[in-house]
Amino acid sequence: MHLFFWREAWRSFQAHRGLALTTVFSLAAALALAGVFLLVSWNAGQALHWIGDRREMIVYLNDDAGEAQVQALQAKIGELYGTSTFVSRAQAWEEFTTQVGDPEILKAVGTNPLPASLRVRLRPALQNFPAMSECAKQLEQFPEVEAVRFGGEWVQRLDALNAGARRAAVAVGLIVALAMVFVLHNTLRLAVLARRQQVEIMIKLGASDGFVATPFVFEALLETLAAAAVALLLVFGLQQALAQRLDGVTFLPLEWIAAFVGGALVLAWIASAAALGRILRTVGA
Amino acid sequence: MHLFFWREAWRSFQAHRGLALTTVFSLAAALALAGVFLLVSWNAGQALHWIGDRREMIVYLNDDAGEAQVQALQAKIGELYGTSTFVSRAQAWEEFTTQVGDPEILKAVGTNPLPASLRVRLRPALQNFPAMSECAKQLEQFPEVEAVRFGGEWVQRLDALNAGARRAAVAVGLIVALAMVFVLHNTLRLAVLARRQQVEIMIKLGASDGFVATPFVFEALLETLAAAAVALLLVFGLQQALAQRLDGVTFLPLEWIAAFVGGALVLAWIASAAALGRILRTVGA
Amino acid sequence: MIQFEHVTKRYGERLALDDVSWRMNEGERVCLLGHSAAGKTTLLRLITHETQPTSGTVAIGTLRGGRLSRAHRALLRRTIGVIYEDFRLLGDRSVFENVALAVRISGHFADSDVIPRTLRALEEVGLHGKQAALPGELSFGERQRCAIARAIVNRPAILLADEPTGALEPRSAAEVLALLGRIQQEGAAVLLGTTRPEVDDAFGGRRIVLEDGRLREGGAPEHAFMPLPAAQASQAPHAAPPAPPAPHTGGA
Amino acid sequence: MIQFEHVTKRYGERLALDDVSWRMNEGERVCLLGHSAAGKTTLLRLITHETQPTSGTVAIGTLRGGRLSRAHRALLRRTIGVIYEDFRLLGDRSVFENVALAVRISGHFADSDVIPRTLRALEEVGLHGKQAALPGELSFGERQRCAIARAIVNRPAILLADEPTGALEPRSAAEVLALLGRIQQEGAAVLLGTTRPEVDDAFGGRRIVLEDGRLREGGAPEHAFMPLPAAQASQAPHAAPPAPPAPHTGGA
Ligand SMILES: Nc1ncnc2c1ncn2[C@@H]1O[C@H](COP(=O)(O)OP(=O)(O)OP(=O)(O)O)[C@@H](O)[C@H]1O
Ligand SMILES: Nc1ncnc2c1ncn2[C@@H]1O[C@H](COP(=O)(O)OP(=O)(O)OP(=O)(O)O)[C@@H](O)[C@H]1O
Ligand SMILES: [Mg+2]
Ligand SMILES: [Mg+2]
Repeated sequence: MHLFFWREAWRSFQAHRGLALTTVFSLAAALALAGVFLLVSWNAGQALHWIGDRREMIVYLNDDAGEAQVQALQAKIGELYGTSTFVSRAQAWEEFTTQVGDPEILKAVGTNPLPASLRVRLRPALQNFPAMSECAKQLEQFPEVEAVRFGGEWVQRLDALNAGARRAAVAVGLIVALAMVFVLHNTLRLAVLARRQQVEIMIKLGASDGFVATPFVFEALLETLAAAAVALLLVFGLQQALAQRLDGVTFLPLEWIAAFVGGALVLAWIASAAALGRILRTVGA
Repeated sequence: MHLFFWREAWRSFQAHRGLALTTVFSLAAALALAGVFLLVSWNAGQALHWIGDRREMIVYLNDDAGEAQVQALQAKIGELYGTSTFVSRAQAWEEFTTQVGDPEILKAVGTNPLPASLRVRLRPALQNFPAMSECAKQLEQFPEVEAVRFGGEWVQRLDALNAGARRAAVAVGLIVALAMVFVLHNTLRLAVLARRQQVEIMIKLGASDGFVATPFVFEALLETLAAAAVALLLVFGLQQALAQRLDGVTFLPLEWIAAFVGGALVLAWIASAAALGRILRTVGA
Repeated sequence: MIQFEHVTKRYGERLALDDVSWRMNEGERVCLLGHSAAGKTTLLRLITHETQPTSGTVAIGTLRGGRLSRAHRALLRRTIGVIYEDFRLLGDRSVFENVALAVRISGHFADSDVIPRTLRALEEVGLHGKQAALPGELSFGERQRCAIARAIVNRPAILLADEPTGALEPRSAAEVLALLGRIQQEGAAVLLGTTRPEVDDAFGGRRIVLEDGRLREGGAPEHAFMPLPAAQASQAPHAAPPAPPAPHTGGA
Repeated sequence: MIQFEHVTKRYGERLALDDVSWRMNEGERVCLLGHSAAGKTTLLRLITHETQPTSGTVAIGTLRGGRLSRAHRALLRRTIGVIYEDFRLLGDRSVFENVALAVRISGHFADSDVIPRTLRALEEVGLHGKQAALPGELSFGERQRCAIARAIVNRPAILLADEPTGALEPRSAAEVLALLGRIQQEGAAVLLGTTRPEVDDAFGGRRIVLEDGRLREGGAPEHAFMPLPAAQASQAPHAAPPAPPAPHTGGA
């Protein structure tokens, strides 16, 4: 019996090619917008992650800390907080030189007043302001440590930005999703409305609701599948174009694609079933 | 006669309330997405502008430049490049102190080796890398000027980011616009298809193409207007929600709103006329 | 089998059926005669439960009265074949598919039975040469034949025929009536609604007459059903003054 | 006024009209008799230019042959009133609006004329009590009356009536035929297509007969148009053996 329904769906698709293509195009447009949003979200997420990676903590060491002590400290930090790199006094002076850039000033300084330090790249879980200040406090307890510095304000701002961006993404994403549901639902509803008479006659012939609805739902799923494919192609094209200009713009990962297509199909299922249910109730006196 | 067409459009809107509402919702969804895109673009543009405002050039002055000379220089700069603020040697030292943050280092320096400087905020037209380096070259010719510095690499990067963002916006905007055109066109096409029989009968009665099409086009315009209003309300809601979290998120300016509604109406006109033209050609044997 | 008890049907103000009681047995042949707007189609629609009586009960077989569930209504309709006065063919399916759809919906027949059954029904109404045509490509009479084929293809227990020869010339009409008679003789109950006494005469069977929504069983054809006036001289002015014809539509 | 010269119309393989030549004068009354699928509707559709002849020319008034532009076709149709066999009413407009639309489309009448003209036409067909109903709320006969009202409301120069009494009982049919006769006497050319000889007889006028797409002017009714066989005894087995009826549809 399933074969019959698929045949019916295909027949209807062919008989109303104009209607079907129109539906596919509308759905593809809506899905492409959703896809663009996903692409932007994905890449923004990646970028924020990458910025987050740069968050580090600088542990200034006592001048009298020996090499062995420093290595023990590094091992302990590796265990508890994350990877660390050693920056000797000479390296620190060199960096300072390039940072300041003005040789006049450096000449005035004369000797190197800078301490050696460890640059700690924290584990992702610790990359937020409360965790970082807690870490800093703990590290300052070690005898080898003179002081700990991290861009406290800067980290706080980044946290706020991150949270803001996430909220904005959720808000925009909600609108995109809602818009997509609307377009999906309404497009399928219009497609069903255009065949209202057919539904009416089939009901008069004694067809059960399932018999009437199944081919429509199948057709809606086919159309949504086609539309999702078209939409993904468009989004892929956009990604390719962007990648040429902006380094590091990558395409959606497979799981996101699967979720996208799956979500569209589920929505199409619900939307077409709902549209049909309504028509069946009003038509099938 | 116009009155008749408006009445017809209104009658049709009422008689097919389901169809009309479905159409309005679909259009509103598509337009809302376009509106969200506009909102994001507008605010991103504002943000970039604001970042651009921060681009400044530092003109280091000779230690022997007198107050009168500096003021003359400032007047000349104001005329040619933009506004400038004077930073004395003492102020520069103070800033340096807070920047370095580590009192140990400063103690080692002892005397203040920093020169006085002018901070120049360039006119917007000059805020890009080529113009800035040209300015720098010119300023270095003045006898009072010791050296000119600006974040050359940083400015270049910002320029690239700006260009990239603009290209991305154009690409995404194109997709959004295309998607909207598709949804608009197809939704109106479906709405017309659902009334195909009516068109057929009117043609059989000898109605001219204009007589048949005008009420449909009027109805499409009415629906699009309603949809645009709904979409703007949604976008306004989004902006209000975002403004509470992210400072400085503002609503679209009036001209953008007008362009948005006008564009939607023009698109609706074209789309519905095209859809009708096609149906009239196929139906009206 | 079919039983109406004091059935009244109003459409808003309009009284379409007024306290109608009658019954029809299994395998019976009944002709429902009535002028236009008398309520024939309304009576048939009550049988198929496309509409509900305002008062009274309609019982079909074991399904009796009240509002049936959607599933029960569908079940009922699968046991009834209806020739609609306006045919109600699916415009986007070929003649063959229109008829085959009814077979598929009935669910009584195996997939392999669908094609031969459909072809036989089309042959019975003389449409086998047109099976690939869409309804829009048929003449009006051919469309009516298609509607007949769809109604009889499942050999339903009850066959409702609403003016089934309205679009046919006398010879074809006689053939169709003969076909319906044959189906009745095979055991189906056939109820034929018509405005034309000559169809009633040709079909035979028990006659019930509807007049403005009221039932008169076995009544003789009334004045409304007189044959048309004799041919008028070609192009000659009319004898009758051009008074507006008396309306047959009002009168609740 | 209407002139067919060697008109042939094919639908793919099917020969619907075969070398038909005839003419009809202004104000003439003509009855087009033919069995189902004889080609009557095809002939009428050629007059309204809903379809093009495969060969030959169709001339209507001063519009002669070839493909007319869309604007010319629209103009032509505004001078013709057509009663379609399947009515073609707008299902989403009331009876009144359906008829008024034709007045508006014609463009001949001032806005203030639309309402009285429409009401008069509805009265002429006896539908004035139903002006607010949608076509779906009418009986089949009432729908046909509405179609008639729409066709005559503009008092067209040419009136084409395709089985205009198919859904009406004899008395109403006679009234409608009388109405059409009156319109013809007011000066319109009326062409009435029907499968029923008794309608032809009642309407009068010149008779032309179509048989399988070929024209026979003024021919006597042929065997196909014999009256229905006499009443059969109620429930009695049929005298005729249940041979399938001869198809009337094939035969290109
Ligand atoms: N859905 C409806 N809403 C309102 N009135 C209706 C509806 N259906 C039918 N009527 C009215 O009920 C009356 C009976 O209609 P019905 O269709 O039963 O007549 P009928 O005997 O079948 O006539 P015909 O031979 O013309 O088909 C008519 O006056 C009609 O206008
Ligand atoms: N659009 C079409 N495509 C293909 N064949 C058609 C088309 N329209 C009509 N025909 C065929 O042409 C023949 C004549 O049809 P037409 O409608 O003219 O008959 P008619 O005399 O009006 O019959 P009826 O009394 O049944 O309405 C029929 O065999 C019909 O099947
Ligand atoms: Mg009826
Ligand atoms: Mg015909």
